[in-house]
Amino acid sequence: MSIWEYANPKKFMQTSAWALPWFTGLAAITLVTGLVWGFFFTPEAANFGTTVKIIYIHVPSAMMAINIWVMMLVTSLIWLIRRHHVSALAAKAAAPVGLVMTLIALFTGAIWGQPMWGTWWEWDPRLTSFLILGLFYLGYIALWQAIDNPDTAADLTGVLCLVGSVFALLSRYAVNFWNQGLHQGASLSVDKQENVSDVYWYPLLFCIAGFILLFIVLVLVRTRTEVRSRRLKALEARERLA
Amino acid sequence: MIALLLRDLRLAVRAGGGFGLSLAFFLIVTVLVPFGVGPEGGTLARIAPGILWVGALLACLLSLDRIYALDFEDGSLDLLATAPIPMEAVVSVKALAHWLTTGLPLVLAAPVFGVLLHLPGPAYFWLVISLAVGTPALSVLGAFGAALTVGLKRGGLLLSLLVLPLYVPTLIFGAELIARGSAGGATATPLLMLAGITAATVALVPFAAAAAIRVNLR
Amino acid sequence: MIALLLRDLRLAVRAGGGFGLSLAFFLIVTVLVPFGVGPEGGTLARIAPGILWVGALLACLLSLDRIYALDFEDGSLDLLATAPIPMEAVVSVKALAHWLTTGLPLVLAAPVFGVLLHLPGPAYFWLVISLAVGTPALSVLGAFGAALTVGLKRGGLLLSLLVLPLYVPTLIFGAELIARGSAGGATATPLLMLAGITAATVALVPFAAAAAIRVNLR
Amino acid sequence: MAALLAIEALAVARGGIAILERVEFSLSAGQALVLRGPNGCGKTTLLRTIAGLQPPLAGRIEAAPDAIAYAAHADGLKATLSVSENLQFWAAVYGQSNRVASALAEMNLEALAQRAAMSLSAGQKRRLGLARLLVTGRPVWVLDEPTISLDAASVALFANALRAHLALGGAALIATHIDIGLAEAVTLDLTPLKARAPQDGGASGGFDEAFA
Amino acid sequence: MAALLAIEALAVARGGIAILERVEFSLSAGQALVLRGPNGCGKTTLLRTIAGLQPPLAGRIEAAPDAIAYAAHADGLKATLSVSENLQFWAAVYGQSNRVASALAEMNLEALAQRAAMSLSAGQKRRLGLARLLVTGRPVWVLDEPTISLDAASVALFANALRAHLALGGAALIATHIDIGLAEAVTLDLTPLKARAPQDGGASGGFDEAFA
Amino acid sequence: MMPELGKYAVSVMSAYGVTVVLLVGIVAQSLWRAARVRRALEAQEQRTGAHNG
Ligand code: HEM
Ligand SMILES: Nc1ncnc2c1ncn2[C@@H]1O[C@H](COP(=O)(O)OP(=O)(O)OP(=O)(O)O)[C@@H](O)[C@H]1O
Ligand SMILES: Nc1ncnc2c1ncn2[C@@H]1O[C@H](COP(=O)(O)OP(=O)(O)OP(=O)(O)O)[C@@H](O)[C@H]1O
Ligand SMILES: [Mg+2]
Ligand SMILES: [Mg+2]
Repeated sequence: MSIWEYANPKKFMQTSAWALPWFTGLAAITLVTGLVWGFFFTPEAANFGTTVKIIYIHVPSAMMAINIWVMMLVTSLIWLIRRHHVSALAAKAAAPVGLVMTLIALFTGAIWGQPMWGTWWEWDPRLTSFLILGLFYLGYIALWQAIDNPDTAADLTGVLCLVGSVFALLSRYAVNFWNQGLHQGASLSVDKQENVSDVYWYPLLFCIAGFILLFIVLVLVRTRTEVRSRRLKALEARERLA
Repeated sequence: MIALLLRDLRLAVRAGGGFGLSLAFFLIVTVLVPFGVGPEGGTLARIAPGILWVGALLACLLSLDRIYALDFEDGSLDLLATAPIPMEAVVSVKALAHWLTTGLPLVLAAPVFGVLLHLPGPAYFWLVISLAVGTPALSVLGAFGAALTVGLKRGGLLLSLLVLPLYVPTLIFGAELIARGSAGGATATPLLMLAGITAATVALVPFAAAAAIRVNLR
Repeated sequence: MIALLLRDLRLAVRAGGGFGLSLAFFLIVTVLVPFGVGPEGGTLARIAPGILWVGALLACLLSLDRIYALDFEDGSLDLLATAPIPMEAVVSVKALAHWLTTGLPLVLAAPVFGVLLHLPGPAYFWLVISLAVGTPALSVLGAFGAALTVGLKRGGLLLSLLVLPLYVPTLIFGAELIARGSAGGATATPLLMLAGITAATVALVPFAAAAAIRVNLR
Repeated sequence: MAALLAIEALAVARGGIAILERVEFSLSAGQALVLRGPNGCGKTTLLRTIAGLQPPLAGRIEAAPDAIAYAAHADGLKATLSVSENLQFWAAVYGQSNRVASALAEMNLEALAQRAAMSLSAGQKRRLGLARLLVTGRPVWVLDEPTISLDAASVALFANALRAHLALGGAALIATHIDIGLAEAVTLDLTPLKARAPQDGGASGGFDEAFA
Repeated sequence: MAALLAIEALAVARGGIAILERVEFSLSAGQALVLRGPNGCGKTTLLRTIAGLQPPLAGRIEAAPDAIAYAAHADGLKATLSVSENLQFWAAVYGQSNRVASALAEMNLEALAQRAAMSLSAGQKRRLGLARLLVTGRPVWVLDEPTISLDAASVALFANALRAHLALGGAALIATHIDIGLAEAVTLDLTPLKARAPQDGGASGGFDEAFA
Repeated sequence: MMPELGKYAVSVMSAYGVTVVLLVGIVAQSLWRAARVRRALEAQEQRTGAHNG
């Protein structure tokens, strides 16, 4: 009995079928609580005005965009090292969700930038590195779609994810070096001094949890789809051969 | 390995201009930009380093799909994979051949194109330095992207999409090096970073590329 | 002929993104330029129209070799040449399909990319107009260049070289139209010239392209 | 009965060099002619010239306009389209969309109609290529090695389709190395028609003024 | 005498599906084994696996490192290089540059040595592809349909080269549909080795955990 | 009930609007594809008589 048992497609399908309703319910509750709380029951901020409400979607989506890539890196490594198919398929399933999160962070940031900085877009390091992250997502998804053989696609996208991660970090550094920028520092630090006040902080926590749970639900659903489509492919190929 | 390098260079020459065509493309980009942007010297001089780097990068990019495609189509890649040369060496040699036919001519010809864009005087030195140090990384990263897409029908545009984000750090440090150099600023950091990226990619990326090719040949 | 158009569009979609990939390339070019040129809004706004046009042109260029290459390789082009459709119609339909999968998405997406380059407000309207009027000429001229190089091994770079000079007038008038339009100047001349070039190429170039294909099939 | 296709004193060239000359034959309705000859003797070149893909060096090719359906080595299939989509496209081009179903049936492709062409075996691909002929509705079939990679059953299927085509007043010109199982076909050996050097009275390749 | 190549309980897969299983044989010096089977039965897949281009699904392949020379369908010739340049390249890769002249002679390519590979006929190209084997200096030849597009004389030439190779202590594994004129070769029919479905006890294609 | 958003109403509302559109889009796409693949797999299992999974 080890954790790797869940990498077995059959076991995974059973467990995820059981877990999915729970996660769905939990995700709906936290997300709705957080967003409603944030949108309706928070005051204006001195420096941001009512635009501060954007933070409840901007920050969680930005965090998820990064975290999903990290999750894809981990699952890709598991595939490359231990050859568990579900792991590779989970990475495949997560990528479009990550792309959507990146897009949400970009759009909400751009919409926020217009009143705050007077411009939709600024070549700020954090913004720029998000654009590059979006490109990595696009390339990763396009590579999956371009290759017919699923195992080949899993291997190649895994290698791309690995190399891409290194270069995403490198770009982050390069972009910092190239432009100083306007964007907020990390105010979610443990350092109480820099932290946002509690009025904004608690609903934000709910939103972050909601986005995480939403991501889990989506990845489970999509991974289940990928497992099924993989099985469908195998059955079709076997029928062709027979 | 030397045999492979010589063969690749000979093929590039016989195919009618490994050297010529990438230079011509570089030339055309540097010619088009003034048409698009307008002819004022001031603006052009301001953007010249960046445009020259972007042009070099695109010229490099467009020739990437030749790295393995022909060898894959006619079966040479299968035979090379079973030959007593490690795939890592094959990849490195092919990246080197690509650099010799694409990057090196660009490095040598860049000052001429700089004139077309009114590049200011002190920038020429740094233009050549930054291209010379940076373009090998472009070739190696391109060889990696080409390895990922070898055997895909019309992988060309996909290849661009995969490779371009990998080119970003090289591009930033390359253009920054020229900008700082010609403004008399401190050049140590961008130069070190550029050299570091090139050294690290040349040392490590061939392993990833070789793995990708082996997977694609399966 | 409608059957041919539908088939080409369907193939572009099935091949995994006739639309997506050219847009992605356009995006990448507009992203790279600030990396090369530097992040200041003023300079970027100044060069934005030109860069957007050059980017559209390159995105168009890179997808040209798909116009006939696949049909040539699998023998469809031979069969189309003996089918009861004149080759001129085949060329026109293929150019149209190329425009629908490459030019049209660029026209629609260009304003978004304009934001990235700090394009000034009034310029958006003229950006869309100039691309909408100008890109059909790019597709038709590209179809001509592709017809000249069909069947050549690795014609890609050669194709770029042949086609780019043909693109220069379109590029000049297109960028000029945006520049004048956003500066509030007289836009009649560049707009008329652009429309004239497009009308003339669409009407005449297919004959040259069809002749080139017939020669290449011999 | 008037000939559907008449070839007179034809000479064909490849790469600027004459390959075959003095080719003469005519095909009337119901006739099939099989071309034979060693590899490289010029069969493909001759068929492409007759199909109008390249100009003849000398001589005349007489056929009604739009009479010829040509099938080359390559089948012109699109890997990502399904079998029936591939066939429907060609049927639409030739304005014969109503024949698709019967062509699929005749070539035993019905079970595969929804499969993408890339997942077909070589023989199935070839069958689809031949089904294309049935939706052209043209009288003269010009076929370059139609039966390669077909198994015996499929060759018989093809021979039947060919016989039906001939019975309906069609004609066929076929280059092949393999027996196509059509006893009534006439055979023409191209070996003696090899082009002679110009100084021996052969046709010139178009650049022979320099050889005077 | 120790076997040059030993295959044990080998299963091979293509596109994630097992195609052949329970393949067992061994080759000692001087032996030639001919693989037969209908189109698509998995000959090419088996040979590529043995050559090390793809991993086996199950079972073992035992051979000395660097013992195998593989010749595929495609010859890997460069159209713009001449015949001798093509051959010299491969000889240099295998460190056997001194053998080029004798390989050219053995495959009757001496007259063509300066011609560009693109101007060769299909049969001549194939001869050049086989000459490549002679400059590898490796004991085990793994050949995929080596005699296609060769005429009778060239097949005999190839058979002689093969006999010489066996006499010098080499071995050969050959997939072919055509008779290669080597009476002493042993034949292995692959038809009974077709992989069964996993539920019937066949090898799994690598994604069968879900198929319980 | 609607909070007073003042001069930033357009920004805030469009930010939420874009987010909702994108999230609903990815959720709908996931569910749609899940249903399609499940149906295709069931049809295939019916045809080949393979079961489980
Ligand atoms: C397209 C533009 C933008 C992008 C891509 C972007 C991206 C990010 C990222 C990656 C984070 C970090 C989330 C984390 O802590 O992990 C973040 C946080 C944040 N952003 Fe943005 N941002 C953009 C525009 C803006 C604008 C215009 C504003 C407001 C003027 C803004 C305000 C904030 C704030 C207040 C945080 C929270 C900081 C913290 O507590 O860590 N962002 N954004
Ligand atoms: N591009 C070319 N330039 C010069 N000669 C060529 C070219 N293409 C083919 N040839 C030569 O023309 C001759 C005729 O070729 P063709 O394809 O017509 O032969 P074929 O009879 O169809 O042969 P096969 O039986 O192999 O199909 C061959 O000897 C070939 O070498
Ligand atoms: N990429 C692929 N994905 C799935 N199946 C494939 C793929 N490539 C080949 N196959 C199938 O694998 C089987 C074995 O192919 P293989 O090439 O090994 O056959 P072969 O015995 O060499 O045939 P031939 O005699 O025609 O050379 C074929 O039935 C083929 O349809
Ligand atoms: Mg032929
Ligand atoms: Mg085979």
